[in-house]
Amino acid sequence: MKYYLYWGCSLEGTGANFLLSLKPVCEALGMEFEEIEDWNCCGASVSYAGASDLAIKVLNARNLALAEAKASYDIVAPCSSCYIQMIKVNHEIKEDPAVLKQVNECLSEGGLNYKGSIKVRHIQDVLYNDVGVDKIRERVTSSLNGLKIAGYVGCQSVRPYGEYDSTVKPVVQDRLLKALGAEAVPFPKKMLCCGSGIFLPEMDYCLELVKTILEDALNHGAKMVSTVCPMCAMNLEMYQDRINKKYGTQLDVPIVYLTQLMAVAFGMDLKKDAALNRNVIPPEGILKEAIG
Amino acid sequence: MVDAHTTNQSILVVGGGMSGLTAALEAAETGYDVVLIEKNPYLGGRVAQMYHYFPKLCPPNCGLEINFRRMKQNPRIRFFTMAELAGITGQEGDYDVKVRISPRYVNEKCTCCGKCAGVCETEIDNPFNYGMGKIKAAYLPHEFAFPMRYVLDPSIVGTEEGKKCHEVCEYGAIDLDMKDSTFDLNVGSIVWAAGWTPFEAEKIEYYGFGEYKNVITNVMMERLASPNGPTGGKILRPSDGKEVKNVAFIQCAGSRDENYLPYCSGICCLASLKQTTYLREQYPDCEVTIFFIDIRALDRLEDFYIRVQEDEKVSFIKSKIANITENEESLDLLVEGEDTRTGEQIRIQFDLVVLATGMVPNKMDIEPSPEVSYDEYGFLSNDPEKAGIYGAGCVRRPTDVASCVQDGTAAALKAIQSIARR
Amino acid sequence: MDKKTAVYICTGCGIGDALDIEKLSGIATDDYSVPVCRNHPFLCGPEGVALIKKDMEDEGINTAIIVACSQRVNYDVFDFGPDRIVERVNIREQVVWSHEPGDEDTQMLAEDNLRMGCVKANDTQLPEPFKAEEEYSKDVLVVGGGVAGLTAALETAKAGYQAILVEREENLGGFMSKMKSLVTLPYKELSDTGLNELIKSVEENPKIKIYTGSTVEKVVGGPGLFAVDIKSNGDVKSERAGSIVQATGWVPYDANKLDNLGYGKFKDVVTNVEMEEMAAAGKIARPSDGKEVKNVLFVQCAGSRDPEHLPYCSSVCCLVSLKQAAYVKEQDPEAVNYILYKDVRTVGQAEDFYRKSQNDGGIFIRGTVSDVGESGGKLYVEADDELLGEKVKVEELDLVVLAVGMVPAAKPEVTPRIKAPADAEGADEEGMIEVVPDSGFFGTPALHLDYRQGPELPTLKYGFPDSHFICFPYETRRTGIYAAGCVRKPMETARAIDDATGAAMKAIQCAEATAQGIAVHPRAGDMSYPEFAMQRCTQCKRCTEECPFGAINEDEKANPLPNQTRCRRCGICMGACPERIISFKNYSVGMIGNMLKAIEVPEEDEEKPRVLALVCENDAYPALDMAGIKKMKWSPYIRFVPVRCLGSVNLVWVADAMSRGIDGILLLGCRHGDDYQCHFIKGSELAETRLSKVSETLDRLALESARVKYVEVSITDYDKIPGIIDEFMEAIEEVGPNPYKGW
Amino acid sequence: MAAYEPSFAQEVSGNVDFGDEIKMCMQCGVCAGSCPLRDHMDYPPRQIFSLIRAGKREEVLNSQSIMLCTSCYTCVVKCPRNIPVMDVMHGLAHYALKQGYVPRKDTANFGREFWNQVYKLGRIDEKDLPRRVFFADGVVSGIKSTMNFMDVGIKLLLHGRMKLLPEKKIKGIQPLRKMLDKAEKMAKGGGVA
Repeated sequence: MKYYLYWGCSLEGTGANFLLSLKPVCEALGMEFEEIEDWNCCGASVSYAGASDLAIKVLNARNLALAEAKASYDIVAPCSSCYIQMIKVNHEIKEDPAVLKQVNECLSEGGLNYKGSIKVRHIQDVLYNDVGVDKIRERVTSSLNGLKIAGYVGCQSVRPYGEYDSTVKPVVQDRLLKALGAEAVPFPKKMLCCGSGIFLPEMDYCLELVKTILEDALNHGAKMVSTVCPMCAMNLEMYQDRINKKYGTQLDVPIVYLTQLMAVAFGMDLKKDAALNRNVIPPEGILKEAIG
Repeated sequence: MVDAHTTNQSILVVGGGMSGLTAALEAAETGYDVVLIEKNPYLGGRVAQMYHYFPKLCPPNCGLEINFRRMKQNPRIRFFTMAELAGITGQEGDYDVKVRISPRYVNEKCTCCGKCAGVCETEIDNPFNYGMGKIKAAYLPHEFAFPMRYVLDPSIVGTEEGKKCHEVCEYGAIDLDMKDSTFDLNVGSIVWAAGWTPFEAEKIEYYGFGEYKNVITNVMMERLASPNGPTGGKILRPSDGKEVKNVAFIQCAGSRDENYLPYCSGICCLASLKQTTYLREQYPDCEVTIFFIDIRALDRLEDFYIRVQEDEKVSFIKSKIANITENEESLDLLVEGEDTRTGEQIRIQFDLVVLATGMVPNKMDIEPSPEVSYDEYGFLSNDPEKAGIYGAGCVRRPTDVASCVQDGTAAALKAIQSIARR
Repeated sequence: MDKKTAVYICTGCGIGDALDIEKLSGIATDDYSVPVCRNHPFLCGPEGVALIKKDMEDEGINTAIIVACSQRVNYDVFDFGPDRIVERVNIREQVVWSHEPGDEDTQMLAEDNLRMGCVKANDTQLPEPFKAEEEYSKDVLVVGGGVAGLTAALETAKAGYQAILVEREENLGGFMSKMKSLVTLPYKELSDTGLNELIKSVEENPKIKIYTGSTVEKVVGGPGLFAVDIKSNGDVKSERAGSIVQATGWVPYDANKLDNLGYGKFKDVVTNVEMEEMAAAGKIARPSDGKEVKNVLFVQCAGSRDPEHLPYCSSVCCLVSLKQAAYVKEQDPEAVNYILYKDVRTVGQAEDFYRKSQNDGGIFIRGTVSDVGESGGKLYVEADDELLGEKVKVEELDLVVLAVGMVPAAKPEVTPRIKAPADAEGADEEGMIEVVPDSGFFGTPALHLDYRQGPELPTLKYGFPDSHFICFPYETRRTGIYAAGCVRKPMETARAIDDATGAAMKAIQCAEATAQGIAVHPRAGDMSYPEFAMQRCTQCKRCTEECPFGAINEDEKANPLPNQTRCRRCGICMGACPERIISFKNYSVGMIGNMLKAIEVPEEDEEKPRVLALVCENDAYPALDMAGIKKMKWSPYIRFVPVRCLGSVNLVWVADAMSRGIDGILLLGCRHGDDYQCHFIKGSELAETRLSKVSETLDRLALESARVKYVEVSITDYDKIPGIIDEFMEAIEEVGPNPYKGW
Repeated sequence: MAAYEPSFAQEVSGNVDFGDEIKMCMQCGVCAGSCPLRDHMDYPPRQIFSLIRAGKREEVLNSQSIMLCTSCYTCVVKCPRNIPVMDVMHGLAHYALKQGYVPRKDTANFGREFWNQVYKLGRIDEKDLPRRVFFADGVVSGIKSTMNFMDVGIKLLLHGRMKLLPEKKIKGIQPLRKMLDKAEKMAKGGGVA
């Protein structure tokens, strides 16, 4: 099972714990990765301020074209924003061939061309459909023993195309959590947006969203919240003290990446592989307790 | 074995609902031999499950009773229940048709004395009530069932239970050895009046049907209001049997939506207005809110719309509801959307939500498929180039009962023409 | 026929356990000296039926009284052919399933039912079909040559029947000949009207006789026997027809009444009809100066859905405006269409054309017009925009199109006045009176029926001669005459075509049934018909006035002139007649009277009251069966007698019953009023009115009017039946026993 | 009283990315009802569309809503007419900024800086970006905002979630810029400045 891994900008920084945990976990499950050489940023969700839709498409098409030129592997994008930006290009050129023509006209400026053959997959998609929960369950050596976790799916990992999971009531992440021995608590707000790309500039409004999400998780007995998106992780984790200040709450919920939990359940090194030390709100205690 | 001798001068009508019954009766009363097949164990189709018709608020059984009487006195019609179309070959004027009959396990000797139900303990989800409430596995589909004859659910055939039913019957009416059977017909023309299926509301995930007990569909509402329904006609919350105080109707639940049914289902507006009157009649204090995009009450039906608007406990909000969430304690439902006339956000708790789901036409699923054409939504289009098989009623367009009867009558003449041409 | 009667008592379904069968048979053999009386544990089973058949063969039994289940079931099992009388006595659903087994009152109930059955069988004659002297016609007269009329004629001919098509105008086509294009299934694009092909196939069809520039002057007779005078350029031709389809179409609502929308004030405010004509003529231009049209605004519901004008929705105007918006775009892709609407009503697949219209750039504004005006040679429209939440103004308009609605072509401008019947109130000094909206006088001449109850089809609210029934949209109050298309109700072309096809079906069917001498819906197949013993007639006119189907005419001396082929066999005339001169072979005042008399009335001291219930056999009777099937219980003192329609209840029965000591009489019939459910339209209503007049009779007998009561029961009211009965029994309890007992 | 003026609708449909999709809106309001930030919007999407239809240029291009989109795609998923509501909002925001309107200052700065960096490096420097955003309105407010976010920065730094070395340009930055320049020229309303 060989893939391109397109981790994008944040997984080298604020999302480091995602990438660090993802690599060993996926290797353990027999996945091989190749980097798209000289990849560029996907433009995330705020570039529209400075760029036209076409420019953003071209930006992503470049990555797709670079990949296509070398091999026909699927691209795995752990970051939801990267994922959505790339499949969007694929979807729109499928709907309207004229778009592909436009895009290629621009790519040709840099001597590139995209045929539209490369599939883009979300990490959840690959884990669920290519690897499968059974294989993951088999790999579990230290079960999370019913640890109550709220699986936060967020938006862009499934919406709008719902390629591998429901866009309204997704189940994949919960099933993966269960495979690790965790209990995925009911979590009605698992699809409420955290503010995503405009969190920083619109913090006043977005804190409220995060508060709603985290409180919903806690009300359903969650000990921690799992996620598969660096933006979600950032927004949910970094500002809890501000929310507490603003709303007089006592939020202190660890936000962990699904892959970190997998690393733990696979009995890997909590530091080196699970990168738990990189979480600002430490999940280590709870997890150790869970795996006993 | 079934005596179904027919000739290419006969007409086959598929579907024993309002459209099919009408087509069959009109043709027979004009002097043509008709064979009517119906997949349910009783005739009457979808309307038999309705409490009242709009706008007269009269019971469908009233008209059905007349139609059944017309059938009883007319030797030209023969009908088969639990029968489905299994194949068609040939062309206009000369079709060979295969009909499949599923076993009823009760023969014509049944006197409806009810002793079998008496000894039967197994209960099944009542199909007549869309699975709301249970019924004995030896059952009369409903008290107006025509033919008036019991049915045994296959689940008890070959069990002790089945034997008990067999033994208790004094009339030798229970035949546990019945098997699937088929028979052939030769007919000159065919009327396809297989009706419609309610749109699967669970597909609209953000409305939570199937997940939230107190979100129901409009067809379920008909059963809740019916005296022979699961609650004996009292409209109660499915979750806890509580009386309702505040009910929402959500129009276009699936219809007029390119994600589900791009077409308008035609009847849901009036259905909800009608069901509003059920509620208001039972509960003088019950508040009703109807969320709509456009209210489509054609011709004289506008009067009915006005009548409901005059009720100060009924409010109309122009909004396609965006989300429903269940309150995990009270099981009430939070309905969210935008009131497009004020621009304000709607966040209202209701104790019951009724989804006005639309109609999905029943297509002919037989191999090889006969020469008929459908539109992109699966409605049968009566293409003059392809005479011989004629759609009637909701297989052609989503529409109300009166139009179905008109259409069934028209289809009868088309079917007769196919024969007259030969 | 010479009757040989036998009684068969079924002891199955619990009957044998609940009743003393010996005693029961005694009633038949001793009291009514029926030669053969047998019982069988499973009468509807093969042996049971064989038993009966054997008697019929061996003993020549031709009248069988089946004492078992309700006549609603096993109808086929107990059918022994047309030349044998079968009388069903219900002792299952309405006796043993709904009363205490082994109780003497239950036994008495069963016995009374049997008594009535014996009497009924005895008084029943086998009906023979009605046969007129003249030969029957099966031709179909179609009035109106628009798309509905053309379709009706063509579909009739295609089925092998002759059609006579009468069109007022010189050319066929009706309103459609004014139309440029059509929007119809599958509602994706504009399509050709196809009118020319339709007209061509009608004109080329040898089975269709066409009269253009002609009108129907007079229609005499009834189904199968219609004699029609057709005024055709000057001279009058006569035709014979078996049935009639009225497809006289519609007229647009008079826009002159819409001056608030600027019609008549501004040249460039036009109706959708004028718009259609403009488009059909080839160019859409500003009427004021013939200049090009850049901006158009369509005002929806112009006069429709408006209590001041047409309260109803005209159904087609939304689609029509979207169609005309498409014309504008076709002519000039740069042009802008505004559609000012209340609700966009593009039902079914027509939603696709709404989408198309939006895709073409149509601007939809939900709101109502507050002003239409002119500035600088251009029109403007002010409106309250519901969704913008403010007043808005659309300026620079070249054309404002008023989507006016449909008025049935049969609707008159003024309510006609007629010579008032003798005892009518509200007549003016000339003895003229304004006619009730649903009488046949309502309507501008289209058929000129020579009917006592008026020259046209009765109409419903708003002047449409539509059916009131949901289950029976082709129900008509003038047997053999069916409305089709927009005269019936506003409908788009696709619907009008289906409707006309259906109407043709009904017309053919009526002609066929009439020729066989049998009734059409709802008593389809019934061969019996009313016979009048004229010598006893007092010319009271009740029958001619009360027949819901206008079947009975009158001569100048007010003698009734029955038209049997118009008759629907409800027996309402029979109920109306104070002289009891009207009767059917198998249904008569005398027969029911005798049945009542057969009921045994216990002495007062036995404290067993007796109540008679006359029940509508269409709805109330099945409801009673249901109550029985549900094993509900009610008083054993009540006796049910099914009647064809409560309208056939003759007051003399009340007198008869009362004078025999019956303590109370209950009438169970269908809902009447605006949402009436009576299958004979007026039957249940008439019954209640007559009953209100019964008090005189009671007073004459010095009895309390509380002894007689009318109750509305619908077929699904079975759960209410015991309550209704108990309540009435209590009331009777209060007034005490009928003093006439034992006389 | 608002005068309906089709020219703005035409302007939008001609120059705004996905702007021509607006005409399919039947004003059902499902978008407005689904938006996570709806309570903070002056005009939720459905109203924006009706304002455009009515020709209210100023209201629309000044509207806060068009820059309050969190890109969660909920409206896109639910729209019964399959209008990509989110993309329309982005398109409008982009167009508004180009026309010199600044609906939401911070988001505008953030978005612009984000794109500038993409254009400059081909990637995002997570340290550099906020700084640029903070200082977009001059030194004083810049320092304030920076202090304001010190805690976050420090936390990230301490937990090894801040790339220490400054982000370098990707190798193919020059051709990438060529592509993007071309795209801007070809883009809808590319002519409009």
